[in-house]
Amino acid sequence: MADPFQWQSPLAHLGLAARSNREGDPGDAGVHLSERPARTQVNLRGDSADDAFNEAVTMVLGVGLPARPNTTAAGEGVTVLWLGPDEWLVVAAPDVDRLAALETALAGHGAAVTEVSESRAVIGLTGANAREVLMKGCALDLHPRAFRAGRCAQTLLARAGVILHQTGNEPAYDIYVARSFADYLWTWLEDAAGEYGVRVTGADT
Amino acid sequence: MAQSHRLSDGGRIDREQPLGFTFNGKSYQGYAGDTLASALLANGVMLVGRSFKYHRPRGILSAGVEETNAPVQLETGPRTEPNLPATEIELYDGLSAASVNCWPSVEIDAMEVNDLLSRLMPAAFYYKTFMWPARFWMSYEKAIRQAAGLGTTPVHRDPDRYDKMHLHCDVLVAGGGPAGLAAALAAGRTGARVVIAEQQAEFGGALLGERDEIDGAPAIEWVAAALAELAAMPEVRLLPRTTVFGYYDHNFVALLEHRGDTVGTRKRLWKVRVKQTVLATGAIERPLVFADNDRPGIMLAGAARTYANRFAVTPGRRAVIFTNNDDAYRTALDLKAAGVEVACVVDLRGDPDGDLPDRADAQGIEVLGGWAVTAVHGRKRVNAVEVMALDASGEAVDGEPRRIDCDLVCVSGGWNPTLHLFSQSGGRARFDAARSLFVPGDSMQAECSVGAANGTFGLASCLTEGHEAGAAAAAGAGRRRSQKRISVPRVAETVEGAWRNLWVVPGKHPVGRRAKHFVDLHNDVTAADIQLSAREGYESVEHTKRYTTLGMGPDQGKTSNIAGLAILARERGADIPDVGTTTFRPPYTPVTFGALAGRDIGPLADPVRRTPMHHWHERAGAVFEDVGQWKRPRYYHRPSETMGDAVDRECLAARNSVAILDASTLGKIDIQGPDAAELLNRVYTNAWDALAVDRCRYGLMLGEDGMVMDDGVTARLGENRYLMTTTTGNAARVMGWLEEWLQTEWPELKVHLTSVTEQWATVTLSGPHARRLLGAFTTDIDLDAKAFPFMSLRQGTVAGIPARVFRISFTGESSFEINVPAGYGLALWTALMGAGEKYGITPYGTEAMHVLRAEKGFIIVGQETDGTVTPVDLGMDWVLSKKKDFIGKRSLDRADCQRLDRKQLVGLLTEDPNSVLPEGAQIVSELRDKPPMPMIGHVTSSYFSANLGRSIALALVKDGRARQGQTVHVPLDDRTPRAVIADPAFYDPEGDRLHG
Amino acid sequence: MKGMTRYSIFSLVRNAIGYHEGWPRAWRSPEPRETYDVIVIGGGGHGLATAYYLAKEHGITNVAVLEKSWLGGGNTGRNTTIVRSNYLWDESAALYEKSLQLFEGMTPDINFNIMLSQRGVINLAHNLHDLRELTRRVGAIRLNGIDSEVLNTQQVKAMVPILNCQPDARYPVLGASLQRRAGVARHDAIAWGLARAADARGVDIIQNCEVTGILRDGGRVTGVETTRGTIRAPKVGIVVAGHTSVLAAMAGIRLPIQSHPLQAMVSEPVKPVIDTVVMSGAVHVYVSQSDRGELLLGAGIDGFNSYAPRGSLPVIEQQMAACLELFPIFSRLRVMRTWGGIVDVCPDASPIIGKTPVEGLYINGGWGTGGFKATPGSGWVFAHTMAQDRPHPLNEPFALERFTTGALIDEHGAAAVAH
Amino acid sequence: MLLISCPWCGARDETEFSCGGEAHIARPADPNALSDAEWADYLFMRKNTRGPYLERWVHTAGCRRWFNVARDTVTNEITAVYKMGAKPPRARAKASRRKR
Ligand SMILES: Cc1cc2nc3c(=O)[nH]c(=O)nc-3n(C[C@H](O)[C@H](O)[C@H](O)COP(=O)(O)OP(=O)(O)OC[C@H]3O[C@@H](n4cnc5c(N)ncnc54)[C@H](O)[C@@H]3O)c2cc1C
Ligand SMILES: NC(=O)c1ccc[n+]([C@@H]2O[C@H](COP(=O)([O-])OP(=O)(O)OC[C@H]3O[C@@H](n4cnc5c(N)ncnc54)[C@H](O)[C@@H]3O)[C@@H](O)[C@H]2O)c1
Ligand SMILES: Cc1cc2nc3c(=O)[nH]c(=O)nc-3n(C[C@H](O)[C@H](O)[C@H](O)COP(=O)(O)O)c2cc1C
Ligand SMILES: [Zn+2]
Repeated sequence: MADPFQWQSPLAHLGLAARSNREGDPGDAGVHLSERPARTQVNLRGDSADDAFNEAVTMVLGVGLPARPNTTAAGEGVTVLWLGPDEWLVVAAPDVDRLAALETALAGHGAAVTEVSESRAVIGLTGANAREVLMKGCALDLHPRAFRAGRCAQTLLARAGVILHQTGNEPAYDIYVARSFADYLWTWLEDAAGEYGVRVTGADT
Repeated sequence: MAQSHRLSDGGRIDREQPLGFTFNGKSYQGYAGDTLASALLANGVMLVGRSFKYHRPRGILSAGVEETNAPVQLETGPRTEPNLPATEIELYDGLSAASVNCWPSVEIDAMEVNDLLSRLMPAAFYYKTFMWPARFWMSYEKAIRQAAGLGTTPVHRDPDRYDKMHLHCDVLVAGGGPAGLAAALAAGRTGARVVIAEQQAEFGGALLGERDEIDGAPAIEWVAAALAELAAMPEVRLLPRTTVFGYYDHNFVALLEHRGDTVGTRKRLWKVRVKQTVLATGAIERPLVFADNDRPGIMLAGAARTYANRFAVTPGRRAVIFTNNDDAYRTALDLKAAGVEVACVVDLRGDPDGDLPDRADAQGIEVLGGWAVTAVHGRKRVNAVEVMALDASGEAVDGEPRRIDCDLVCVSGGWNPTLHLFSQSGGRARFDAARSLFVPGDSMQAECSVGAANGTFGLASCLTEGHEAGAAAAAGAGRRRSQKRISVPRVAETVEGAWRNLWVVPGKHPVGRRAKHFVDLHNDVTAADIQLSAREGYESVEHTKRYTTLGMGPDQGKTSNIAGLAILARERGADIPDVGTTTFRPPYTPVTFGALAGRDIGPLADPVRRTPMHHWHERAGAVFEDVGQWKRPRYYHRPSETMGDAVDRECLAARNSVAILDASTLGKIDIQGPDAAELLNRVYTNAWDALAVDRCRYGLMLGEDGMVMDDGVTARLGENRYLMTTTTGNAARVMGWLEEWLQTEWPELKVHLTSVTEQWATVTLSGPHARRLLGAFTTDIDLDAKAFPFMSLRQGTVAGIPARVFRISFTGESSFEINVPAGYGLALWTALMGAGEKYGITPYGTEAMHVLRAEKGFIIVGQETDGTVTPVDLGMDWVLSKKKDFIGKRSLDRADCQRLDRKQLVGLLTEDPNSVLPEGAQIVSELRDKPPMPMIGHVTSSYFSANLGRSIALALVKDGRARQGQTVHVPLDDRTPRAVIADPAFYDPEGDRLHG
Repeated sequence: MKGMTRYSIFSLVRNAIGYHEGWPRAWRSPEPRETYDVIVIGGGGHGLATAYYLAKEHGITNVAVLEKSWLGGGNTGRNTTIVRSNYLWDESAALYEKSLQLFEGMTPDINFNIMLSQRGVINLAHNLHDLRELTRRVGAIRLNGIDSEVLNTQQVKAMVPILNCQPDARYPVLGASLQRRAGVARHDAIAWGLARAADARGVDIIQNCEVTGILRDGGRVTGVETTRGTIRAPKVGIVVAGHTSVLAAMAGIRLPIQSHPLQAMVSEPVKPVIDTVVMSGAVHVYVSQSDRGELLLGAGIDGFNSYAPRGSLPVIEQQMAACLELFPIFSRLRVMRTWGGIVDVCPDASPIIGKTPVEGLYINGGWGTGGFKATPGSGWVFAHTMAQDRPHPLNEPFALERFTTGALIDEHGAAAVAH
Repeated sequence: MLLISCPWCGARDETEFSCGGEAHIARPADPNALSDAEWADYLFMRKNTRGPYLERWVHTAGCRRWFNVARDTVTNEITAVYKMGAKPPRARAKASRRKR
């Protein structure tokens, strides 16, 4: 493996860790932003109607694929996000290398397992005004009656394609965005959150 | 400072908070709660503007958004804003405003000569004049342009910020008057998500300016209670200072909130997806059309009492009320109560007999029933009116005129429901002939109109209607009806008589003679103009509008449209509904550009995409080029170098030592499944069955029209797995294209696609030292040319990083494309840069890349092609499979694609080796001394090649391949270089270096 | 044009004395007759120009123009009025140049001030690709004998000082093309002036007369069915812009046309801030200032087929953002009105003008987002085509057959919209 | 602005989708068997109906799936959304309620 110090997160150039230390106390900032730590992201495609496929996946991940659109399924150290009728994103901590296992288990199931861990930055957005910030750039109905913890959606945020995953009802969100858009989207989020007060928080695992 | 026209008590202004302001350079004082208009009136300032065309003096007409006469230039400097109606500007301390469209001042305006010349300027006169001599038109036009326009544009960048928010709700209530508040309450009580938007600073609507009572107390107390209840509901959002300005398809409604915040957001655009809309937008009072009805001091009756009741301002000392309805009697009563002398009520109706005239009578106010105002005296301010009795027909006046001194004329021609939003929603207005007004017809979307907006003018009925609509809307949005009994507040209903509609008030002279009868005050459109347009055949209401400009000003005809079309109907001898209305379009009131753009400006104007190595490039002096949304280094600038020097240096390095390119932006698609090769067979022109694992192949993709769409190298990663690369600009398009075919046409193919463009950072090493440099970083990949031949790939590690290395080349040099997980891109890049120092490693940009590939005669899609070029045109027949079908194949058989004289790709060598042709330059075979000259093609790529020591170019030339060796001409502005048509492969045509 | 009262400063003064009560109708409002020599369907600029030139150039005056609503109310009445002839391909350049030349002589020709304002049209280049395309275009235009020039950034800045020419702008101005003879013309004046001139030559302009069917007899057209009855003619021309497919379908003809909404908007009137017309096809900004002071802005098309002459808000938001990037000082100005028109877009962004498989039936459509500038030229060649039953050399390449042979005239260039 | 119900993701704003034009135009099985005119018909000719229209859309910013939509091109009213490969819903007997 390469020297881990060489690896750079998509937003490494912004020096967020330093900022998060400097900014200290959360105070009354309405919005907390962070770059979420590296995760293994695996794009999974396959036939959800195929029991064997489902079983194989459940076997490896310890959790079944979410069949309902815009939902997620969480297992031990792994979360699966629904992306489409035959497409999911498997997210896990980087040390859990289930990629190979998935590949092996799904061979012959007409599935496609593709590692995309480096494709997207994940931005954590929490705080009392987190929802308002999203409302500035996202046309989804994010009201708790319509979108809650455990829901996810592929949508547009400020003209960038994102996967929005609500992780908590505080509310808290993980925003997956293509790596090349990460700098832009971060800038946009900070700008949008400006009126509520922004604090950059450390990447908590 | 004295506010000469301010009442000592009452009103909704805060006398504890005096605010200083200036208007036209003079200082005044008003109070918190004032608008600029009310503050000016409080100071006795009535003359505020000059009209658009004739520059006639104009005073404040209204107390709301329908204002036509009082656009002002607010502030100066970067925050200046033209054309804001004084009635819409909330007063603040230090405000400064000025009249527009007058010079040198609003008091003395040089352009007032236009009024004297107005006989020569009827509607649309410009279409009939300024035609001779024809070439003078542009000079005439220059003068016209200088005269036109109202305020001035700021000369600075806007210092303020704007933003946008999306919102979803069960019920949107537009308008916060009694009807709207009642609707919001009823809906809110069900727990529905309710938004209520009110364009004014305060909720309450008409009630703010009236002396109505609800439940036996001042109506305003009911408003306060309603607001308190709404504010306590967690799912209700109250948006004051927010105008609902656009009603779009599928119940999408746009709101503009004025926050006025100079630090945060000045304006916010709300984009609301609504389940049920309640339109409670009220009604706008109609003025009356009579002789010289535009004089300062003539004001809408409702506005006059709003000024008195809400702002504690008397807009005049001695008033005449001129009306066709009972409502204006409220003005008479309220003004009298405020201490204004009411000279008389001039009522077009012979025998006014409702409750209100009775009350006026009881107050001792003189009522002239069946009379009309026939003349207005006083140019910059009314000082008297002449009134005459109407004859029995109502078509003429007779008898002796009576002169009544006054400085205020309060006019009312009835009320028009504010149908704009209803109309925008697709609804068609229905004409209520009995009352001569347009009311909402059938709903086309999930909306309903209530209160005055629905033609319901009694307060009690407004409240009932509001309540019912609010509850129904919540139910329609899926909320259960509230258990609580809704008690509709009690209001004593006043009996009001019918209106008498005389669309043009008869006077001493026929319309169009002597006096002017204004219909549209904004655009100076008179009744005579409308008659003229009908006379000349511009009789469709849409023609009349455009011929006279009726309703085309910033107010969009809020006070003029109905009178205009009634006059037109009369002129045509048609009924009003047969004439029809013009179309209401968004926005309801003007919307600031900045708010529509929101924060999508400056650094956020359009997302910028950056590669993992972007910041390295920046530090290394890269000059970037935009490719789609990507920023790509075009070349790396060094002090004292020109761009040409830099590109030469980069090109030489690639051929003589080693050069390094960030190719991360290329599109990459992971293709998996047993039918992957079949998919490739169908979308690429060549055959893919025989490609071995770990081998790569170039592919060309056509549109179904046979034209080149994209190209790139695809590698076979495994038995059922391929990696396709696309051009940078087409990455998303190609991915979409493949998905489209798979999903819509070939669902039977077992293939899955995943975009991995962003997963990999791509570093290309090119040049004779590339292998040695890379060799230092990898132990598990045998880089030997035999072990790792051209057009193959290896997976292993580079610098300890898991990598895919491709031996492909766009430069024509021995070259390695190293793909590593994006997070390692920068690490790999810096490692290679460090170790490459001893070879003089040189980063190169897109410009050098373009030169290098042009030396080889390789095409760039989008540069050598433009959507009209086939593979045959490019001389790439070798890539067309004869055996199989592929997308676009059939189109190549069409007659035009078979033409022999199609443009073909060729090389061009200028006679002067130092002369670089401009890219895009046109080529002729025969030079004439002046155009027209038939063109045979154009230069697609052109560079100075440092490696060849001369310029080279690629071109598309008619029948080009047959012209090899011919000399052609490239006529430019200042010179006409000659060039010889050559083979496009200029450098190493055998490709030895590639394989080496 | 015997029957027509001439407009001039003298007639204006004369009529002023009579309180303007003596002006005659600009055109008659005749009842439709049973038969005509030629029926032109569509009372937009192109239809009226066709009728006018049929009468003027070919002596065919027994002509009816059938308009379903009010004349000039289609796209003629809702476009951003940009006229220019700086087209890439020879075929287009020739046609649009013919049109521009006709425009240049039109005011005296029809005795109606069409306010042709040759204030120059600037097309911006924001990236290297744009720049290359621009050079190609300008070169082609010039070699076709049409005026056009390339401007560098400084020259653009000098002509349009309010344009954001900062090198770090999101849409940097790397250069531009300029056609000085190009500019704007008053849309309504063109429709009305042509209507008046055609009427004076005997053409019947029949408004509120919708064509609901096309009558044929054995592959020949014989007339039309309308909301005001059957009207017969051996020659019928379809000139209905956004509705081209609808009318063609009535005669069983399929077309390669898609109808899309296209939006435009005006600001409140302000004192002059911009003299030239500025276009950026890449980001869909088309700006000019009218003689009344309003800024007139065009947007991009809505991305789906529609016959609803209104558009979506996002198109305008995007347009505005790009507009402010180019013209930051417009931020505090206000939009007064937005509207849409239905444009008929061909796959190659070029029109279809010529004969159809039905004898005696002719078609003139597919002008998409850019046919206003072609109004007189289009009418001129179409009148020729209908009168002679064969295309004029100028419109020969624009035949429907090109979609079969593949000889498209692809004018897309960088932009999907070509005002 | 349209609100389009993706058969999978549910109702989303128009901005998340791209329109792919007229639906149910199948690629000819054997293009070579067609005359140039027939090929042109497949390539370019479209109904472009005024009124009820069947068209294809793709949820570009969402699940990236293609599907069919029945929409009235005058009112923009969407009467049906159905998956790729499914048969179009039977034409509504009653014409669209909303006439503009
Ligand atoms: C917002 C916008 C901006 C534009 N900007 C420009 C620009 O800057 N420059 C430029 O050159 N072009 C521009 N265009 C394009 C230009 O407006 C059109 O190409 C041109 O006006 C078409 O003219 P026309 O006479 O063919 O069509 P229209 O003026 O639309 O006339 C067609 C007429 O046919 C009538 N009709 C339809 N069906 C029937 C029927 N069944 N029976 C009878 N009559 C019928 C219609 O009512 C209509 O009046 C723009 C278009 C729009 C919408
Ligand atoms: N007797 C008469 O002749 C007569 C005539 C008209 C009105 N009235 C009285 O007026 C009142 C009518 O009550 P109502 O609630 O229907 O109307 P209203 O006029 O009281 O309230 C309408 C409100 O909507 C706001 N509004 C309008 N358009 C808007 C938009 N696009 N966006 C946001 N806000 C907008 C206005 O600012 C206003 O506050 C009653 O008191 C009625 O008696 C009487
Ligand atoms: C060149 C041009 C300039 C226009 N200027 C104005 C204007 O100053 N004021 C206005 O209200 N509308 C203006 N319009 C828009 C028209 O009012 C109208 O919206 C347009 O002709 C479309 O018609 P419709 O809205 O009735 O469907 C203008 C339109 C065009 C084409
Ligand atoms: Zn979806």
